[in-house]
Amino acid sequence: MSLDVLAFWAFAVVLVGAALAVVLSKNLFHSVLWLALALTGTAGIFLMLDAEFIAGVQVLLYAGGVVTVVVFAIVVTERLVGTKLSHTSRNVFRGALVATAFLLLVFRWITLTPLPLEKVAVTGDLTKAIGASVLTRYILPFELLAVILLVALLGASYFARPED
Amino acid sequence: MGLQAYLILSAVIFSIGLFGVMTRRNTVGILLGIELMLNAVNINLVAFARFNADVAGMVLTVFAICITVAEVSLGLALVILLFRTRRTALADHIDWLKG
Amino acid sequence: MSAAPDLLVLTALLLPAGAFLLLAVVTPLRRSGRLGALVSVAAMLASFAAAVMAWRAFGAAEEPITRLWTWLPQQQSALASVGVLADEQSTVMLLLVTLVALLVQVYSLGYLADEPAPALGRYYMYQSLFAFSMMGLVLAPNFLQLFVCWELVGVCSYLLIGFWYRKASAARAAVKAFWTTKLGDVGLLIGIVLLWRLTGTFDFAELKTLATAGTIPVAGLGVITFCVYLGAAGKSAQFPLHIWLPDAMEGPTPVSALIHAATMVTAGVYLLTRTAFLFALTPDVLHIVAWVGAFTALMAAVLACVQSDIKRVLAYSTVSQLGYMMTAIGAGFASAGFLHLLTHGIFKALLFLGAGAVIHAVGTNDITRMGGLAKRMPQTAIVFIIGTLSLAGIPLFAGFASKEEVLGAVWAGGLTVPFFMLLTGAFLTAFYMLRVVILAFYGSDRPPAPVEHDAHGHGPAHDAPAVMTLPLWVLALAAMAIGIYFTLHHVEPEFVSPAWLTPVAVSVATAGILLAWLTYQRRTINEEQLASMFGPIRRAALAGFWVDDAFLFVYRLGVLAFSKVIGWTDRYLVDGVVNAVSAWTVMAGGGLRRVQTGRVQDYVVGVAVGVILLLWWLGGAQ
Amino acid sequence: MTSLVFSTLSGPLALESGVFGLLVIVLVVGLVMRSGAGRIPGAVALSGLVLLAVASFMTKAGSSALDGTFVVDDLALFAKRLFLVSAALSVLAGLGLKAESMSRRSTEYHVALLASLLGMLVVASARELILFFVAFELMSIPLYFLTGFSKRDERAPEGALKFFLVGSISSAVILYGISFVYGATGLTAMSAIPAPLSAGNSLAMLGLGLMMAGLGFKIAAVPFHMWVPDTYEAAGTPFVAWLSIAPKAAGFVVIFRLYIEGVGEGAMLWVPAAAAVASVTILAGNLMAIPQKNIKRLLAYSGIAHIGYLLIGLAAMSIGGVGMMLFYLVAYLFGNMGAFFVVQAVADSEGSDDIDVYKGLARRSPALALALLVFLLSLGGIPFMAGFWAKLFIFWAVVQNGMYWLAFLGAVATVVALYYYLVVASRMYIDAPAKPDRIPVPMPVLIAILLCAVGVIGMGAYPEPWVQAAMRAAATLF
Amino acid sequence: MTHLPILSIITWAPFVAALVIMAFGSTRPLLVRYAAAAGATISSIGAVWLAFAYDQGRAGYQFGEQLALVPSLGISYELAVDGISVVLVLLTAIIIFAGVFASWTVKTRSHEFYALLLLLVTGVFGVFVSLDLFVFFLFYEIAVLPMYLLIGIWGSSGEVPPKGVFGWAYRRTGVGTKEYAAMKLTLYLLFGSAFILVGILALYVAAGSTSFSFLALQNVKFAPGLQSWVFLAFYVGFGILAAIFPFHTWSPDGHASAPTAVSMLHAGVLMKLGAYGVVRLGMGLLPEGTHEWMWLVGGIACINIVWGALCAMSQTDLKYVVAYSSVSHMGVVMLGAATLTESGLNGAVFQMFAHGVMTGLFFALVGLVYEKAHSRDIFKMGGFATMMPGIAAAFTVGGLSSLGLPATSGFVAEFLTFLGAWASAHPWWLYPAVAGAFVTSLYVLRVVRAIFWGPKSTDPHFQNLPDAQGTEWVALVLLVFVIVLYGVVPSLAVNPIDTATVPLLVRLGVL
Repeated sequence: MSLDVLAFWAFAVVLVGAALAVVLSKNLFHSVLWLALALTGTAGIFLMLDAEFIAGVQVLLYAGGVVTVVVFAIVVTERLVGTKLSHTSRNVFRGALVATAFLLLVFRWITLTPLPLEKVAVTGDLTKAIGASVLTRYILPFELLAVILLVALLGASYFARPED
Repeated sequence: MGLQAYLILSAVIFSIGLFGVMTRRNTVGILLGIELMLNAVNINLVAFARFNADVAGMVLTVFAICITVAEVSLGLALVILLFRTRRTALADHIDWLKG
Repeated sequence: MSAAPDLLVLTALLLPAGAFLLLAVVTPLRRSGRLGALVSVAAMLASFAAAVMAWRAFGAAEEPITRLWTWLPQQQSALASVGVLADEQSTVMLLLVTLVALLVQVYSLGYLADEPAPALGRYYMYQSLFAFSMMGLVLAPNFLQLFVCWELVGVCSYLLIGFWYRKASAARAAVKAFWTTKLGDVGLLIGIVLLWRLTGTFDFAELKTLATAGTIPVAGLGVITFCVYLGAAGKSAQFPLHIWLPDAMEGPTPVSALIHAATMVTAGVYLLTRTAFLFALTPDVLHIVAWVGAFTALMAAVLACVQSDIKRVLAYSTVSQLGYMMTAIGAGFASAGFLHLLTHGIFKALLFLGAGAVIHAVGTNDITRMGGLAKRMPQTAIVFIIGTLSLAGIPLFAGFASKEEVLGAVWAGGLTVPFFMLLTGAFLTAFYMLRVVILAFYGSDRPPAPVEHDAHGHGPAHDAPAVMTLPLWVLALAAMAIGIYFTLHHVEPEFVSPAWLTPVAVSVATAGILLAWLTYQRRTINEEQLASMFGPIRRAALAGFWVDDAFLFVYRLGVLAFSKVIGWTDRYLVDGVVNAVSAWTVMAGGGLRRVQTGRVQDYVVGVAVGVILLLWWLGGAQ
Repeated sequence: MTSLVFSTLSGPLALESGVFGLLVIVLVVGLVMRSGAGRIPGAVALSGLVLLAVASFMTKAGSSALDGTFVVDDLALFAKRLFLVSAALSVLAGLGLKAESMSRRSTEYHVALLASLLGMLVVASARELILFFVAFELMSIPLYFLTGFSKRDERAPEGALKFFLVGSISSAVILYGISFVYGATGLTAMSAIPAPLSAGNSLAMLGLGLMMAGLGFKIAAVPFHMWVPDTYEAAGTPFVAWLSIAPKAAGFVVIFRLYIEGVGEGAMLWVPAAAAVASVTILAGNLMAIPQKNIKRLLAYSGIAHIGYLLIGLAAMSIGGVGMMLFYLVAYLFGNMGAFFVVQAVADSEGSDDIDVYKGLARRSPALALALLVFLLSLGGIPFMAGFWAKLFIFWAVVQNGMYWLAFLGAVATVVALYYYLVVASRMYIDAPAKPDRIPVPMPVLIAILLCAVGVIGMGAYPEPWVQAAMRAAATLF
Repeated sequence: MTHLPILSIITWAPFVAALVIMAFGSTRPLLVRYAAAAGATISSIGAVWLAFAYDQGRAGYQFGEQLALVPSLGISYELAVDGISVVLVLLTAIIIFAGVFASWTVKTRSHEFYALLLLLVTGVFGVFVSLDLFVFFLFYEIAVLPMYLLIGIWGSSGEVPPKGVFGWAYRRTGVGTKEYAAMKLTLYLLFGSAFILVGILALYVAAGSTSFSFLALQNVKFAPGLQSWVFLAFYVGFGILAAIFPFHTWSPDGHASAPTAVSMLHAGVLMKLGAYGVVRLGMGLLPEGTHEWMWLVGGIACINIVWGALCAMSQTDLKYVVAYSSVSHMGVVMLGAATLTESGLNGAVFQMFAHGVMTGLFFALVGLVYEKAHSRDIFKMGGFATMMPGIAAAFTVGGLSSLGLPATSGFVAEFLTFLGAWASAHPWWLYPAVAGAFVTSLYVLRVVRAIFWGPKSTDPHFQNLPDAQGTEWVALVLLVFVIVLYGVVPSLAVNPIDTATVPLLVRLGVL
């Protein structure tokens, strides 16, 4: 059993565990923290896939940004109601059923066709390649992304603004 | 480690996220579920990209992450707004519009 | 006689039509009443003249003359045509019709003198229409035109019976008459349709040639002739469809004289004589005709004996006489029946008009409340007695010869039992007619009854004005003339009637007269005892043998009640399903609506389930 | 380089860059004038949109950019025109809104709207998955914002949140699907899809299946439709008018691009799914519309039913089918937007969307009532209105594919639809009015309604040119 | 089109009038009526002219007009008339002309009323004259839809107590009210048109999607299987409008609730659209389907005749009686068509005409009686003949015509149908038909007697009611005249009809 495999399993376990914790934990804060862990774990997976840049983005934007935002939101809202947010689940059985069904189906589909077992060797710097293609081939989506962020910002501020 | 493993892993995460979305009562919790799902997708993308030695997947991942962030911020803003008007964050209490 | 018969009959036919149109369209003319009446009478007079000429002219040309116009076109040829068929039969009948119609119209001038003007106009409008339709029927060259006019005369009778529609009884009687005859007409219609399918023509002449050539398939012809006979039975009031005729007396008396004695009711007989060649091919149907006819004759005679309403007596006697004619036809000797039809037309009209004069004078139909009128209205008495004797079949009077003919025909036809039924009928006829005569014109006179609407009756009864008596005399003389004519030189029939027939018949008639005389005049026989001798029959007769009740029962149960059931089913079951479906649709909407809980996570589940189904299906599709 | 960029922007990307420019202008105007901007941003946006719409009708098809990932073919142009026109109409009607937030915050509103429009325009042309996804998100995210725009109204944030949550899920699903398609093809170009599909690559199938689900949400097909009524009820009417047509059209264009364009025979694979979804959608939509008391919800459900009818065209899976869908979209655009504008006018003066406030409208303001009647009848598919031809063409298309039952089901369901349309009609025409006064209609709204009416009746009277255009657009796929 | 587009004029004149009315009528009630009368008159003159100008020498379609509408789909505005349509166009003209005057007294929202009425008529004319199946369908829907508002706004509600196993459903649907009647009628008929639409499309596609023209489709030999089900679709679809059993229940409610002119038009003309559709499209395009299903058509027609008559017998509401009598008479029409014989088919078309006029007259009269006595309850009224002799007379004529009395148009129609029935493949059809005619005589005369004859009713409401007056006479006189005219001179209608039915039957291979 190579190190590679070992690492994957480790990450996988962490990831799945954390994910489960996110959706099961009774405390919203804990869920958020679990999420942070899950996201970081994902970054690890990315590293295994030699995608350092993505991993970085993942950690910075997700584990950093998103979690912060969420925490912030929770704080705000809790301050609003002044009580601790209840963080329970309902229809757990239904949810589990549907989710499992989905999982099984996807599983079946994935396993239908044979997939490569070995990564092909990487040539050159992936990060550079990403950067290059973003600025050439994917320039248009890149531009649009800016607009998305703009609008999201606009909207978020508009909604979150107390009363005008 | 084969591609399949990654795909299955992401599928699992995705399903867990879905489960969260369907079961969490708190809207923020639901958002977290969505996060998980998108995150799972990213694993998929990166894995494919890596096994195809093609950057497109990674590019998409980057975009996806950014978009997610945008979405989440908007969503959270909405949650806060709702809080202000309804004094609740429980999804199943937000059911004035129905029928 | 220069003018061709067909043109003459056409004029005769169209003149009343013109009068009708005038009265129908030119409202002021109709409203004016008398003027309109005169127009109609004038037209009638002219057409009578034309009829006479046609009749006389016809003596020359023996060949039937037809003139046709296409009425219902069709790809290959005319499906049906209208026109006139002038032959001996039709012209004679035409003569009768025009004569009686004319006289009745004249008579009505007096009889309905104090009707409001518009009503009078309406009356003459109907009269003209009737005259036209009746002549159209008589002259019909084919079944279709015959049926058309057949129905039209039916309507006229409906309208004229209901002339005093404010009277509930009149309204009811009118509808009843129409329904009952219509019931027969259903048969006639079916018969015509079947016949058309069988032979491909409606035309009498063609049919006759086919029949004589023997190219008509006899199979199935029985049904057809029977259906045709049904129609005739309806119009000519054969048992059990006779019920409408007595009620029809609700109409003004002249109407009864014209339509329900002389002309329309005889249409059935006329039809059968017209189509005798067809019936000849179906002897068993002829048997039915004969038996029903005989039975009708007898039954009606019995019924006539117990009536106290003078018009109902006459009505039943009409039914009975129609039975005679039918029996003769059934015996296979249509001509005999036809002859009786003609004579009967004359004297029965006479009787009715006479009765009308009486009613007009005393203001009641009830013979038990009349009496001694002979003194006060001698003319009426005389003509009435002439009519009675004709009906009774006394020699030298119109009815004598024709009744002989009928009896002879029936005997010759080998229908022994019907023959004796008719004989009994003859006896009863003489009896009930004399009963009427005696009760009304002789015996102690009673105070005039309180005036009824149908009456003129002011002061003590007296003879009617000339405008009414004149027609009476004309008819009386006609009756006498015909009677004498036939008594002197006997018509040579296509059968030999036994020598004993005449004496027997005459003696039977006299016997009847005698009995009546003894009972009501001499009172040597107690009326009650006589009645009690026939206790059950009498009670049954008083109840009209419950035929009416039977019909009423069928109508109530078979039509009204059944229709209610159907109506309910339609509204609450057939339509119920429709409503149920729509209600279910709406409810389905309401039910589905609950899926939309308003909880976002249920929506998410919806999406997820959708995805799952999609993937699952894809797996199958692969 | 710059020249290349310039030529691209002036060429294939002209409209997009135009919208982007307009967006920037509006934003600047808004920022300069602050909250005093009033209706000016709207006016600016409107004038810009009108110009762009005109430009779009002058643009020629056939160019492409970014090595074929962005194409301007007839289909794309048809869609773009539809987006622009509908957006213009919506903005026009929006100018008539009384709501104070509209005037104070109109900058955000219009910027968001333009952004979403920009997304649509790109989606219509995207032949590449990444571009498609980003554009798709650009289209969607502003919609969430716009739904919650009138935040004073408690219903708005709720509708927005529901829309947002379900929306994000489905975009996650789409992205998931994209990842598999990408995995199967190894490329992100849509043109690469058919090969693995015909090879029966399960990943491709899975990916396309997932994407179809996500798109099903966008076009609001049962069972992905549940966000629709709530969102419509919550959002501001002029926006809903737009929401009810433009994004759906975009969704359909994507469906065409992904599942039909260049796929050939393989496309038949989706026919049963399309047929099934179509029938379910039609039935559910029409049935659930029956008990509605709120006209916007009613229109929402009827809209769902209309999606079902459109899917019938998809089930035909032929040039005719697609062409007729495009025709149907246009007819639906006029009919539906018109109806919503009338609703807006009434709601603005009566302050309610209940069907009961329409009592006696025919006697209060006959013109308005007549307009609504015309729009409803058009939606109901009554002759001499655009909707009639639309339905008929759709049926014709599917019957050509031998699916008589589907056409029949559609036709019968139309009867149900007419039931609830007629209920509204009876409120307007049969019932007696509650108050006598006529309903004031602001000039912009009036113009918008008139334009829609002209569209509906014009198409109804002489559909030929539209049919031609639709068919031409559809032909590019096969 | 070299010649004058007479058909378009006939068809669109009412529409133009409607537009004028909508534009200027809202404040000028008199203008409304004049405009309506003008529109109706133009169409009527056109129709009469058509009837005379129609060349009976050569069969087939005449006065053709054509104008490409959607060339890419082979849809064109194609009009022409044959013998059948000529007669029916004339019928429509007569009825609308009478209808305009019969509703002269409409008070509330008269401009809308007339506008819708004329729109309706445009649709009817359009159906009768259009040869393009598509345009045909288009007009068909136009003819159905305005009915909703016409009944809903100007109709009158009766009451039907919810009973029976489906009582619950009645409570939900609000049975009896005019809204209910309007909705039921409209939706039921549109439901029927769904079948028609699918059928038309099926033929169009089967013929190669090149043209919707009837003349083009006529020459196509469709596969038997297709013919079979498409004919059934047409039969059900059109049959609903022709009130075939058991799809007839919209008719009593609808006609009872509708205002006078609308009942006249609907019972008089629109129901004929159904029969016309079956004959024109069903029999005209699908010979084999026709032969396959005629047993059903005829059988159901027989049920219609008897069932309708019995239902009419059981009614106490005058309008319901008339409505059910229509159900019964439409049975005669369908029966005549089903016989597939010349006389039968002629009878069917003639009955369309005869019944149209007759029932138009009936509803006009019922309207008048109701207007004056404010009652439709037969057995409450009585002795009206003394007060309204004119109405009584007209009613009697109508009644006699409906029970098939010779010298009225009703007789010719029924007689021809009977001949056809016995000559058909199922002779037994004759018996129910004749029986129905007899029952008709029962209920019609019963009604006449109950309302107009007998002693004058003592009810204070029914004292000194006026007879018809002014414009009300127009409808009565005109219709009575037509009834008698065509009863006495049937060849007026039979000649043109024959030119159309014979080729049809030839194509069906039975002649």
